[in-house]
Amino acid sequence: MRIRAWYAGAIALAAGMVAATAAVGQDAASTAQEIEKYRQALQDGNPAELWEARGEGLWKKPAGPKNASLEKCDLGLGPGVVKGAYAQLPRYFADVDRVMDLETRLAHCRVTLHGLTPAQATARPFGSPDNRSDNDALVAWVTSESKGATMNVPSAHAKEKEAFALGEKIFYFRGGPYDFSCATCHAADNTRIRLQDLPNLTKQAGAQLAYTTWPAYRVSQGELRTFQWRLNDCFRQQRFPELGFASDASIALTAFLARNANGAEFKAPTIKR
Amino acid sequence: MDSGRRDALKAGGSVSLLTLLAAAGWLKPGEAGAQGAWNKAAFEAKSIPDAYKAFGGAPAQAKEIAFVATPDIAENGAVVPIGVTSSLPKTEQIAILVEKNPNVLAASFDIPAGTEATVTTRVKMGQSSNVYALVKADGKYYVAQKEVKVTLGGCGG
Amino acid sequence: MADPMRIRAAVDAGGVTEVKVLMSHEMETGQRRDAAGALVPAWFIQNVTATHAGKTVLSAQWGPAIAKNPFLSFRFKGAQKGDKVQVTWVDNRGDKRTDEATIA
Amino acid sequence: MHKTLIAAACAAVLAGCAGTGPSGSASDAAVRAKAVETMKTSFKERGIAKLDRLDQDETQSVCSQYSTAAPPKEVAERIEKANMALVKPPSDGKYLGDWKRGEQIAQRGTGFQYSDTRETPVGGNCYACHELSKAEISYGTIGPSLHNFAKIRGYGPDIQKYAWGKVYNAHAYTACSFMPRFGAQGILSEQQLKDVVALLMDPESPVNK
Repeated sequence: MRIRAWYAGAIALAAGMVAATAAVGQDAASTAQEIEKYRQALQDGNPAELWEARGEGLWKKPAGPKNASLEKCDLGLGPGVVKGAYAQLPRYFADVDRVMDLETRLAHCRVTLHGLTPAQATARPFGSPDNRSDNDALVAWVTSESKGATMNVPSAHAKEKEAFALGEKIFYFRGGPYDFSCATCHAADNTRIRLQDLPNLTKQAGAQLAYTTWPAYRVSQGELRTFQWRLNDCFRQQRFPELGFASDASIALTAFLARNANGAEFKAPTIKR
Repeated sequence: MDSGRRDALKAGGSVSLLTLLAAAGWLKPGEAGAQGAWNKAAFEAKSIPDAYKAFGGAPAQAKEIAFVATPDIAENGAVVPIGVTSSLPKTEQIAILVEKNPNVLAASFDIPAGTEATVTTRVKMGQSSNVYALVKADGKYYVAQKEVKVTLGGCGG
Repeated sequence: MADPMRIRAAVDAGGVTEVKVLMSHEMETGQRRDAAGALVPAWFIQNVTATHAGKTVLSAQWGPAIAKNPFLSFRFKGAQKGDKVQVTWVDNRGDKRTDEATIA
Repeated sequence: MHKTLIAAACAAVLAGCAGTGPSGSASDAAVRAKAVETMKTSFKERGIAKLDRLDQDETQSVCSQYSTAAPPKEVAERIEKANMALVKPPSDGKYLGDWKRGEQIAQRGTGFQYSDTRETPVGGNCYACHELSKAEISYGTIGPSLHNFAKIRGYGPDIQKYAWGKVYNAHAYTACSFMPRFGAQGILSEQQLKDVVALLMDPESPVNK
């Protein structure tokens, strides 16, 4: 008798749990649906365009001590070729014997063409409401010129291979007081942090989804945020020290993630939360 | 709804309405759309009833007012898309109010003849709240509302 | 001076022109504190007017609760492809900006 | 005997123990060493985040090698044992604090970032990865749902102790867990740990409703 009562209770409990689980599934699904509606509603007008327009102006306007424009800057496809260039970065540049990502190359061109010092060219990598960044605007414009291009980051050169290999190790490096690595959040399928889906950057599909949608206008900040900013802010939240702008680790990690996205259509600048 | 509409009519018919509206700079014939007309009293209202007062009384609920492209859940309160469309004849004004914002009125639009009674913009919301679409049609006020939840996102720091 | 707006306007087969406007503006609420703890003064667009052929097709009064880098879309009748739509905003500091777009 | 040998071999893991994992080759260790070196020249100290945060302890170093794969059993057991030794019970023996404060800690995501100061309140940010109370729809799924944590497992002292240990040092139970070691790394104070355990264990907590 007692045993039977226990069974009945257990069955009731189990049934309750199944019902609860189903309800959780439904809640989660409708939340995801509503979030998707929110994202859709934002697609109509993307303030990133304001940055793209300013960046195009900065690219074409003579500036700096040499009073030259950036129109002769070689982003990897030849001097002045912007169309599609971002889809093939980072890459090896023979003139500096080094792998460079877009930001590093832009800084290089601002030194060689504008005549800025390296410190000046990298002084303001990310903008804030009180202090706009020319880098943000230039990156917005250059990346927008790769919209629709297929990601095709080269890996023929030994230094390109090395950057990729180092980037992979940096991705899995656990450290800091919280023991976090990039992989803590970005190496599993179908997970999310709070309500934000976390792309699995170790797989092609996830890397494609993530890499091809940066830069993005972040509505939470009212700023255009570049992929470099995304890396920086991830490390801040990993409780690491600050990732140096245009540093070797930054280039290597970018190379790893960009190449994982090969084959996908580049879609940025986008608009995100 | 009918009794609500009668209330609105009563309120709308009171003498104080015109005085209030004039003081608020809300209605100045011939000045609709002129630069500089800004309804200070309404924009300073701290509650929905106060905002209604600044507009001239409680509006009636109207099914003819709909939210379009307005999500139930916003991933971030800094930018919440709000679209309002009215099928009330002679819609001349659409205002968007957020109940739990420090100042509830976010925007008001004058709709001249020839312009569709539909506008879309983006507002800030400090927290989850009811959002009101206040419409003036043929001289009377109507309203519809919906709840928009604002969620916390990302890594939280 | 403020950055230019991005205005897109297109007329459909039914003769309705849809206008989409992005404006570059901080839309500071006046409630935020800076790093030193001082209130950042409110700074926001108060009035927006759109005109076509000298006629106002939309006018708006905004408060600081409109999101930063504002977006606005609306629809009006009576314009044709190739016509111009002009948009002007004025903020609470008196700064002003007017831009126009050709209807596609 | 056999176990001792493996343990000895893996004590050398820090120095690049070869053959212990899927990526345990000597050349792989060299790339890893180069990556660490590159990071140390690429990162800059900022605010409270100094460069010593890139100095890995043994758990971090070993877990980095296995990327997302679980470490081999022997390595896992060793990490779990070493981390279990770091779990300190509450000084007064009481595991449960105030679940209401625990909920606030679970919601808060700040602390230890270079954008924070030493005065910034430190949170546990539990909701970033776990479902807890049903009222909070914005929760993550990196970790399992903890809704009904004690309702399912029981409210007894053994479960209280387990919850304490998990929050204190997750690696004591699951080697190379993604969860921060909130007690062992000094992220949360003893009182905060109790409050979080109360959030999980208190029958009145929304977690168990």
